[in-house]
Amino acid sequence: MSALVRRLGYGGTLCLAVIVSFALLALFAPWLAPYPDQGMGTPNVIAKLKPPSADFWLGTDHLGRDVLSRVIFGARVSMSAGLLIVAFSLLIGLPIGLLAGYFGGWADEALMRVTDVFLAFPALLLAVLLAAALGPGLLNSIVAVAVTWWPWYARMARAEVLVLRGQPYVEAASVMGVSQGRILIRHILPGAARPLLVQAALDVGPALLTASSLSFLGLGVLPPTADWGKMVDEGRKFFPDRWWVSAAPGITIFLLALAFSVLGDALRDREGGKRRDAA
Amino acid sequence: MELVRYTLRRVLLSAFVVVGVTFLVFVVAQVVPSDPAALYAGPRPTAEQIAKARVTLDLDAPLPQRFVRFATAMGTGDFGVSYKSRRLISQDLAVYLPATLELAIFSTLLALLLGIPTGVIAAARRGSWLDRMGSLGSVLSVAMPTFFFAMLLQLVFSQWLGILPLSGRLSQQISISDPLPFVTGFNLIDAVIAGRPAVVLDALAHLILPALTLAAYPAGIAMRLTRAAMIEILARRHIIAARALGLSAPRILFGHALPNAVGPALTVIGLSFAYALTGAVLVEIIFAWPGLGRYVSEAILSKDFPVIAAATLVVTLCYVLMNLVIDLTQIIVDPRVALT
Amino acid sequence: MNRRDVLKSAALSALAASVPLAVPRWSMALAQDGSRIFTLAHPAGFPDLDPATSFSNDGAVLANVYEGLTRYIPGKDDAPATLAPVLATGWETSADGLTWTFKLREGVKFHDGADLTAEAVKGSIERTIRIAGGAAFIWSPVTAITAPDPLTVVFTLSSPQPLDVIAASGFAAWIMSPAAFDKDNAWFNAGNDAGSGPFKIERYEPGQRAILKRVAEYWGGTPDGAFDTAAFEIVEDAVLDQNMIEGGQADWTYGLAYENLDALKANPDLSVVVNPSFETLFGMYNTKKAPLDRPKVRQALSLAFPYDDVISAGTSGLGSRAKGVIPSGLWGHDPDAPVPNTDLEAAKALLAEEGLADSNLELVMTYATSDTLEATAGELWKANLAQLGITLTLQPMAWEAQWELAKSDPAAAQDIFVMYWWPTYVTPYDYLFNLFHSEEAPAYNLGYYSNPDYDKLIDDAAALSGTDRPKAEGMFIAAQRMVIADNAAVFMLDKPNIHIMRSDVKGYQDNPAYGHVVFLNELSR
Amino acid sequence: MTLLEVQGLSVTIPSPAGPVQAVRSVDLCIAKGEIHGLIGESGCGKTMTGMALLGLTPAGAQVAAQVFAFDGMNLSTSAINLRGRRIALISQDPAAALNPVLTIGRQMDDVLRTHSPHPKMDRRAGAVALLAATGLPDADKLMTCYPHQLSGGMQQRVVIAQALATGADFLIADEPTTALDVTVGAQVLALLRQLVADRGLTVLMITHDMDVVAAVCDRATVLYAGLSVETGLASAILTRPRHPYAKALLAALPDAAPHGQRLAAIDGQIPPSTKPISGCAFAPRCPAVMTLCHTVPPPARVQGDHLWACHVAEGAP
Repeated sequence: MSALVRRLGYGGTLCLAVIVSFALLALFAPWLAPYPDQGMGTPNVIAKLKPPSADFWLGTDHLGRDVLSRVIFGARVSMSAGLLIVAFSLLIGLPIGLLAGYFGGWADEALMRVTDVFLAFPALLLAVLLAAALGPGLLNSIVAVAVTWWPWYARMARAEVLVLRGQPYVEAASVMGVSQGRILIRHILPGAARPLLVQAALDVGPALLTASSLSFLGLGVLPPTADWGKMVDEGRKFFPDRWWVSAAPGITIFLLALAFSVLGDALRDREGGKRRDAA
Repeated sequence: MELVRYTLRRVLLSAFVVVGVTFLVFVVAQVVPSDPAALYAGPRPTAEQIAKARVTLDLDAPLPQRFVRFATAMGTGDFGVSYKSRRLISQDLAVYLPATLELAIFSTLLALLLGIPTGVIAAARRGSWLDRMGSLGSVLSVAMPTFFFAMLLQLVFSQWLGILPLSGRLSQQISISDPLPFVTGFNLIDAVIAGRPAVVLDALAHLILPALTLAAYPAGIAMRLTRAAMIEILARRHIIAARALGLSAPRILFGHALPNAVGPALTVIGLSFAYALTGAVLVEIIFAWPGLGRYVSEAILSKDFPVIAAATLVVTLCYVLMNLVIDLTQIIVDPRVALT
Repeated sequence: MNRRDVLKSAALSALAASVPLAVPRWSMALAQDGSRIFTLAHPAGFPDLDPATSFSNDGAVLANVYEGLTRYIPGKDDAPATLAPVLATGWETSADGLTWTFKLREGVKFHDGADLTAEAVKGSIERTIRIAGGAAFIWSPVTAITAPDPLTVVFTLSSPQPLDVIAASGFAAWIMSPAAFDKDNAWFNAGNDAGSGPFKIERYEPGQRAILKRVAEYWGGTPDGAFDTAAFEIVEDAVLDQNMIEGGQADWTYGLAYENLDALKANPDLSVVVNPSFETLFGMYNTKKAPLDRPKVRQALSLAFPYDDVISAGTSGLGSRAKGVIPSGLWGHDPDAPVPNTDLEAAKALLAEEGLADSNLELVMTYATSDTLEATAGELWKANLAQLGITLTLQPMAWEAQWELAKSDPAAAQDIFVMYWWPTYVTPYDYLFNLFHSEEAPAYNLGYYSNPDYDKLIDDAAALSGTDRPKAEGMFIAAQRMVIADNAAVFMLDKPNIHIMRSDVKGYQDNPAYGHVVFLNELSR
Repeated sequence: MTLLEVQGLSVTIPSPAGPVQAVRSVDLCIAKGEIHGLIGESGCGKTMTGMALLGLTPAGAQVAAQVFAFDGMNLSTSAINLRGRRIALISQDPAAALNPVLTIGRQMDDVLRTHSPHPKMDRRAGAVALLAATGLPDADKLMTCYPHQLSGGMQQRVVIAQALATGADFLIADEPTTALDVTVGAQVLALLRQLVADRGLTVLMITHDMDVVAAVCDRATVLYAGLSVETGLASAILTRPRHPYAKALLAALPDAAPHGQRLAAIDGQIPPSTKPISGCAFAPRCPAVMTLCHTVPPPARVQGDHLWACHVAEGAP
């Protein structure tokens, strides 16, 4: 624990704790939510739009569902959206960056020009466009955001490879006749993947912010799945008179994004990474 | 020579990017699970109306042929008509684009105005309470979801305090009874041209909340970047030299150190502008701002492809142009860039 | 002092030091300064202002700028529905119902100064038929139009149809000045008009606003305190519409969240007008795809639908039970229709009977994105079905996409297609034909229901509706009961027509036949 | 006439590892019109001594001195006033000392306007004249150039011109030739020499290069580990150094060695600046060390105007 504090500082450790608690909430939502069935979407019309009380700590929404339970179940969507966006982006970006950086030449030129095209779009706009084309649904919105994110990782992977390719041990392996594929996987991939993984961990916060924006626009999860962005949108109609419907999920997104951001800063001070803009 | 070559390369790359973007938009449009002919034919169309629309829109031509036609039309600025409203898209863009640009430019200015001075002061007074407050604000602004921030601003400034309007670009008194003649589409400029100071103020008041929503995030980033850059610059030898020459503290800070921070500042302008263009989709809906963001999000809901394509292309073009201008400005401000 | 006021004053006192006391109120009311401007916070834009092709919310503008030959006045309490004369002062039909003669009003002038003549009526309708866009199909029975004298128009039909009702349609039945016959769609959508109505379009900013000005030479009467100007402010966000009406920036709006209506009702400055609408919400079962090709399974689903809960949760109790597809207020409505009530036990029994108890059925329901009433209905139904071991997947889609899916291959299409229907013109045939008549390539019969007996019954009823309306009505009701017996669809509810306006506005009458149209000439302050 | 007199100057800088004694005790006595060399290895505190004179020590640094006088004024209270008025700096690397994004003209003007209320046109003429005075050709054209367009030697002349523009009569030249190649360095030194002669300037020449000392300095002070260990006529130090450290410096410099070679060829290392010194600072490296040297601070020895601090009376062989 004290080692952690030394590495991350108090703020960073607190943020890590927040993130871990949200992860636990997401994982154990059915056991932790006071009304798991409502968290999963079962309406409870007789109790609709009730203010916070002993029964419903954060009040209820327009279908009478416990907002706290919805927020807890929403953590599943937001957490997995954040993680999957980053994972998909890595899955596309890392190989492309590796190939471009390792083989260079026209392959590099071609792949980098493709990333130029993707980076030329304002990111959220392309994501909205794709999400609309693919239709609503969590997976679709995740794919839509990932498509706009991978070029960053491709660029970063390429830059890492360019450095690693010149390392003596890589050149030695090449001279000794080790096959190119083997060099790429054995010698270059591990070195290039490390900084990318750190960056990816930092990007989970911005990723879930972007995903919640799509969800707010109605391009995210299908009802009745709980999602924070969507809950804010639904509650907007009742805001501010029945503020709890929007405020609870809104503040939750903010807190989690804040935790990722501060933790990111703490990590960055050590590892050196770049900040990513989100919407 | 390097300058010319650098400029040429940048322009060529931008041109390539525009072609790529056009292609990508076209491809995405093919994925849209909707029949454009049915949309074009209007609400509750009959089968004959749809068949007629297919012919009018030439939807049965082979794909490559359609792409070429699409690209040439876009290239000549002929965006066609909206499937939904059947209005000329270029006419709509003429109204909506200035509205979005006005918001984007204003929010960029606001972001710079908020972010850069706080960053400079924070760097000059490292560790002071001003520095800490600035850093805290920047962390908070980066984590705030745009749409929720917009709601909070509306709540506080419009619904509680009543000092700023909730939505729209101009008060109804003006837009209904005494409209502003359309010259540039930028209300601030048009109001100045029309010589109506009250309208300038009204337009400004309407700009503040949406622009602030969009400016929060880039202002936070601007503050961080400026602070980091200034801390590095202030430790440079030429700053010590300037102090040794007896120059006053403000002159050193703003006259000597800040010009060196133009690089990061330009980065912030680009980032902020891009963020405003992107965030327009969210903010224009919440503030009923009649701009491209609202236009495109409505088009997306109704799968109005020509509008989506035109708006996406125009926004992306603005973005690409802005980046080009920033890169070229970078060389003018700091000629060493072109050499690297 | 409610909670919002408490918060407000707390925030105000907190900021008292920094905020000047003379706070300019941005909610400064246009409506309250005694102005003659009527402002509508209009939640929908106007896609097409061409009177020949308009088939959408544009009616809100067109109905004040243009006039038709007749207008439908809905039945109220015991008074039956009637047709009011507008540009026509009287009309008659031949005994076979194939010839209709309309006498025109004298002294009516179009906004461009032209006189209303029989040629103008003939030319307008012929233009509409020629362009064949929007709702032009309402004139499909018409084979010829003649103008024997300047104030008489004669229509010849191919089959007997109630042309007086068709002429009252809110779409495609507008009469325009001869000067506009050769104008194209773009001319109208630039904000030009050629009508004879009490208002003319002064300024049109697409997607933002339409400003209408009163026409001084209008033939009809005008109440004292009538409005000179009407401003349609297009604000597509219900949250902002509500703010506008509460803040006094708008005099009229609709489409607000049902849950907020109680608060609005409590506001003395506002009145909330609730009427039945002609809009009805239903889900069509895919009768061509297992397991919903079996009527008993469909019946079980209908029995599982939480009718009352949807009305109370979805419309705050303001909607009403649907008695089949024909809504109340419209002739052909069947108040005693044998529609099912929510009964989960009976549903369970039926499913068991069909061998589908605990079968883990999975069904897909499609509905329009961002329609919260449809979403609410879906979510409540889903919860009930879950108790029967049925998983209902709710799939919100853009209307065009939903429609496209449904029109493709029924075997691959959705299981339940949820939509609203409202009539193009007020006849039960419009509902019953479009939604349930057998079709090779269905346009709106998206449950693919097919029943030759039903087809014949409504076709015959339609032929009689111009000449013997009571008999036709009986046949329509019988046909509707067939659909109910076959459980072709679940009739969820009749949507209420709710309009919110400033309480100092007088003379408002809701007319469900014309959607959310406000007849501005009837209003005053 | 003595222009600068410093006795027992110390500069202590706080750091995470404890306070750093950058300057322990430096004595300086510089007469008007003289070029005074300040000689030492890197890390011996020469630059920090210069910064202390300018009042530009890092934030938090503590500067103390028994005597700290410039032209009769107390420097510890008036350094900020004198900086850029009477005292100016010519810094080590001219490329870094000039602002890369401002033109030469702008940078000259900034200095001039700070020090004189002249109108802009006059200031411009003044700037051109000063640049010309430093031997820059085409001074007028240079005004619109950016630093990176100039050679190192030209940049250093601009820096000197800036220093002149302040009107200062005391220049602190911090290794002004290190970043330049030999011939250019020699020209810059010649220029300084000439300016001193023409304008009656006084210069503190911070250097590690004995050739520079030989070329321009009238007198010199040798620093070791933040202590001044020997001071006297430059020629005397060069030909007959008294302190063992000064001797070692000269001995380590083979006659054939290229110019500008660094003074690192002495065995051992400077004592860490975080630790206090007991006895003589040079004791651990001194070839003539005695037991006494490790515990007792060396006494000051005087021979004419030549001063040094050593336990050995005539210095070691």
